Parts: sequence; C-alpha cells; structure tokens
Amino acid sequence: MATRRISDEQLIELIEAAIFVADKPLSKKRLKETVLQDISVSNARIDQALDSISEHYQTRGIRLVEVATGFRFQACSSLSPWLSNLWQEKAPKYSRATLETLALIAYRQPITRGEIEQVRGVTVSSNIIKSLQEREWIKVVGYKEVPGKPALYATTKQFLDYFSLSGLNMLPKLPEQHSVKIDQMLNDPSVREPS
Amino acid sequence: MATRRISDEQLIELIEAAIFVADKPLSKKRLKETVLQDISVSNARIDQALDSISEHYQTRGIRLVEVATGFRFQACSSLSPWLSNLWQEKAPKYSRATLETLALIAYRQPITRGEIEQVRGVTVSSNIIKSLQEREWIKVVGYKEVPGKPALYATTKQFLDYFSLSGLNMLPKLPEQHSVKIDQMLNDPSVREPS
Amino acid sequence: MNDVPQQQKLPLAFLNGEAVVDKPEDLYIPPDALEVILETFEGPLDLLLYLIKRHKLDILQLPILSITEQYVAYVELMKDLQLELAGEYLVMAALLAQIKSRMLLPVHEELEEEEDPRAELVRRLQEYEQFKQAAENLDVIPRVGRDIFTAHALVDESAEPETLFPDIALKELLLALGDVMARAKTFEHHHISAEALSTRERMSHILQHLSEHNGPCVFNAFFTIDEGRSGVVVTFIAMLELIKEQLITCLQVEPDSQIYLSLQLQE
Repeated sequence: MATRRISDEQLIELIEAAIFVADKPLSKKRLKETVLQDISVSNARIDQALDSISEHYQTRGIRLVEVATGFRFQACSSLSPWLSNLWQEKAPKYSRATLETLALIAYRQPITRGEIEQVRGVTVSSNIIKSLQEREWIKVVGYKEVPGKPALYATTKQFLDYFSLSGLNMLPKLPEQHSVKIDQMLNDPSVREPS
Repeated sequence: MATRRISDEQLIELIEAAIFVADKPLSKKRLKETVLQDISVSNARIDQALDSISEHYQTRGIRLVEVATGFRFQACSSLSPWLSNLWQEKAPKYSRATLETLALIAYRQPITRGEIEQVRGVTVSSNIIKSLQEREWIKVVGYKEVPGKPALYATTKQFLDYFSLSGLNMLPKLPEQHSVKIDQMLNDPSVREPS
Repeated sequence: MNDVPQQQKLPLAFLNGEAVVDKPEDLYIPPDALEVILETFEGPLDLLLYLIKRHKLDILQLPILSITEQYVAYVELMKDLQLELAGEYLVMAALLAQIKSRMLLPVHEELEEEEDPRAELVRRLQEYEQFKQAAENLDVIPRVGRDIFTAHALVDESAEPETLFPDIALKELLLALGDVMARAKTFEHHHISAEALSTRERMSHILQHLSEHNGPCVFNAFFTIDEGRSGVVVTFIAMLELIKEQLITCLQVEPDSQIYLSLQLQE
C-alpha cells in the first residue's frame, strides 16, 4: 500500500485520465482509494496536480469543474448551442386530435380555433396548436372580425414542402359531401366563436 | 445553412468538446451533420483541427484515437492498470461458447447459425446470438437462399470499436490449418493404427 | 494410456477452490467434479480435442481406437451420472464407432480412391481447433471496459437535445378529416356549394401578404398575369370571400383611382 512513487507529470496524467474515464464526478477521497491506492502521494500534491490540470484546460473546449461530489470535465457552456445538435429527442407521435386539427386547417384555411372546435365537436387544446406552430406547419395569418378577434390559422410553405406539394390544390381531393358539410357547419348562424 | 464562419481556435474547441461529450465515437460525417451544421468549414480544416487536437494530447493522460465509427478519446493504455481500480466490478468475461460464436462470425461472415453449429459441433443457444445482437456486435445482414432462409450474421462497426480495431483486417490472423498434411496422412497406410 | 503431463496444464475447472488440471487416469471423478469439468467442454469436438492433446498426439494421427474407447467411457459416465447430455455427444459416439469399424476392415488396394474413414472427422477437428484458438486470441485483444477506458466530458445543462418531429403521411391527414366528418352532424337544410381549395389557399396568401406589409396594398398587386384567367378568378373570389368574412376591407379614395386592400382593423 502507498509505496510507489511517481513524478508530478505522471500524477497529472493519471488524475486527468481518471476524471475523464470515471462514470461520475471523482472526489479526492475516491481518487486516493482507487487509482492512487498503491501510490505514495500527499494531499498537497494532489491539489497541485488538480490546479495544474484546471489551468491547462482554460484554453480548451472543456473545463475541469468541481461539483458537490467531486471533479469532472464539462464542455464550455458557450459551446452548448452547437453541442445540443449531437442529441436528438423524439417528439411523441401526433395524436388523432392533432391530425384532425391539421387536416381542418389545411383544407379549410384560414380558420379559427373556434371553427375547428365547431367541426370537431370538441375543444382543441392549446398544446395542439402550439406543437403545429413549433413545427412551422401552421401560422397565424390574421384575426377574424368577430368578438374576441380570434386568430386565423393557415398552413405554411414548410407544410407544403414536407408533403412535397407544389400548392394546396395538390392535396388529395376531399370527397364532395365533406366539403359541403364543413361549409354548412361553418356558415350555420348558430355557430358562434367561443368567447 | 453552413453560413457562420469560425476561427481555427474555435473550431478546435468545438470539435474537441463534441468528441468528449458524444456518447459514442464521432465520425467526421456526423460532426458535420450535427455540431458543424450551421458552420461553413472545409474537410481540410476539420482534418487540420483533428490533427492539432491529436498532437495536443500526446503529452496528456488521454489520447485522441480513430476507431471504426469515428474519433474518441481514451486513456493511455499504460494507465489502465491503475484506472481499472475505479470499478469494483470486473469487466464481464465472455464464455467460450460466446467467444467461439463471435470468432466464427468475425472470420467467416456472413454466416448462418447452422454453419456455426456445424463447426462447433454443438447447438448455438439463442441467448448467445441474442446477447451479441443486444451488444450490437453482430447483426443480420441477409438471409441465405436455402430451405428455411436462415439469417446470415456479420459483425458490426461497434464490434470493431469495442476491440479498438480499425477494420476486420486488423483481427489476429486465423491459426493455420494443415490441410495439405491431411491428404498425406490419408494416403499413408503406415499412419493407420495397428488394431 | 500414458500419464505424461501435458505441456499446457490449464485448469479444467475449479472444485472447492482447487484447480482440476487433469482427469484421473482411471476415469474416477467425483460426480460433481465431472459436472463442472463437462461444462468446460464446448461439445464433442472439444472433448475429442482434449483427449487427443492428453495423449500428446497430433490430430492428424487420430488414434481412433483408444480415443473412441475413452470418449465412450466419458459419455457412459455422463449418462450414469444422469447429467443432461447434449445429443451431439451421442451422435459423435456413434460416428466414432462407425469409423472404428471401417478402420478394422482390411484395406482394399484396388479401392485406393477410398477416403480414409477418419478424414472428415480430422477436418472437423482441425477446423474447430482453429476457431477455438481464434476465440482465445479474440479474448486477449484489448477491449473497452477491461483494457481500454474511454474519456468523456459532460455538457452544461444549457445544452438541450434537438427535437425530432414525428413523421406523418399525407393520407393520414385525409383519413383524419374523414374521421371528423364522420362524427360531425349534418345540416341538411342549407345548401352552399363547396369552394375550391385553391380559393382557401389564395385567401391565406392574401391575408399573409397584407399582414406582412403592415398597411394597404394595391388591388392589382394580387394578380399575376402568368396565372392566366383562372388564376385571376380564384384571386378575385378569394378577395370577395375575405370581404364577406370581414377579414379585409376594400378602399378607393376617389372614383377611378387605385383600389387598396387592407386588413380589417380592430376598432
């Protein structure tokens, strides 16, 4: 135990590599119990080595940081916007409600949320509208001149691009009775924008 | 797309950090598709940056290495004996059955399970195949045109990464078979045992 | 059977902490030890290779008579001990017996083309030995987690993963609309003809154009000659529809002057 001696350079190499390969932050205590268990080295030398490593990385893309449970290397926060692209998170599949909302906006634009609700017979949640806007498939193109001035939604060029359509007229034809029915529903005087 | 320009120093920082934070080896292709997607940079500059990073780490505890699927940092192999103390559990040992199956797939790919069994003289358990697939060391690359259409297995790039091999040609040479001698033996009546 | 120690005395198994290096000559092996030993064999070819090596013999000189005897003795023992014996061991025993009987037949000089009965087995043993060695070689290559340790750094919390949006097919959109319509009530008492989809699209374009311009736009600017007559009609119907829906207004300062369109302003 604690019998081998190593040079400062070797100590730096070893501590640096240990922090890099450890699967969680490495404390000085754990460093001494594991990697340095057979090596005779004072706390002061360990601190010196850590200082030297920390200083060395000041000009690199990563930094040595001390967190509650020990030391770890971390990418500079200024690089985060680029590094984010390394990970992709799968958004959940679209619900039936989302697809129906999108279909109504595509075939009956410009259309208000109230009108979509009128045809669907149920409330359209804000999340549905938001997720379609985030995808840049729909956008607000105006406000309807009725009480509450509801937003009018329409599909975007990105929406057409996604489905490789040159224009909305390239959308699959809606069965005639469907179009008629939608128009009837929306023109019915009993239909009111929800306030 | 590809509009921002960055300095050589920034490029080095970004690539270095990206390789460090990626959860698997990072290829130049993936680097360009993710981290560098909005940055205008030539292949030559990327190569230069990688060279510069590689050189920088020559004197540190870790090295930049290129494996089958891309670049990764790994601790200097001379430090491994000390670093292995960081884990209480020893790295998993693989059974002879697993290693023999893997060796047959590595050297004889693409190969069916029946062909593996032929050489080994015993049934290959489904668990072995399954666990090798789960580790992403082997994969089905096709089906053999014989009755039953058995799956053909081959090793993956992840398998090469795991063994730090840049290609299958870096595998140790197969031990020689003395096929010539068989025929000699066969024609030599003196080899026959006295009964 | 000779009792010369093997060159490579690798333990066959560990029993109560002691390495079992060689099987005792008389084949007496404590039952649980045999079980452990047999588990170290990867099948009949492996057991045969072991027996051949034990005699310090070359595979090419496969001494079929003594090997068969020993092999059968092991297999019998396994059966006596009621170990679960892989079927392959019995198949091999039968093969060895067959080769043995063929070997005992006198050699017919005229049938010199006849293959040595051991040939196929020798080939298989050689091939198996080759891959047994390859597996051992594979086991000593430095590998990640045992000899190679990869270096990683974390990202700052500010790095959020990029979102991958779900894919949908165009027909799903049509199906979804079909579903809505199937649920919707009918209003039989009205009859209004359907507008062509292109009108709805044009309505969106006009609204978009006006909201981007932030002020009135000249009426003529909405028509493109390239679109021809039908394009002009579509645009005009779209304007009328928007005016009817009170989404836009139409202005003309004096007769015969330019007509302007603007978004209906909030009062």
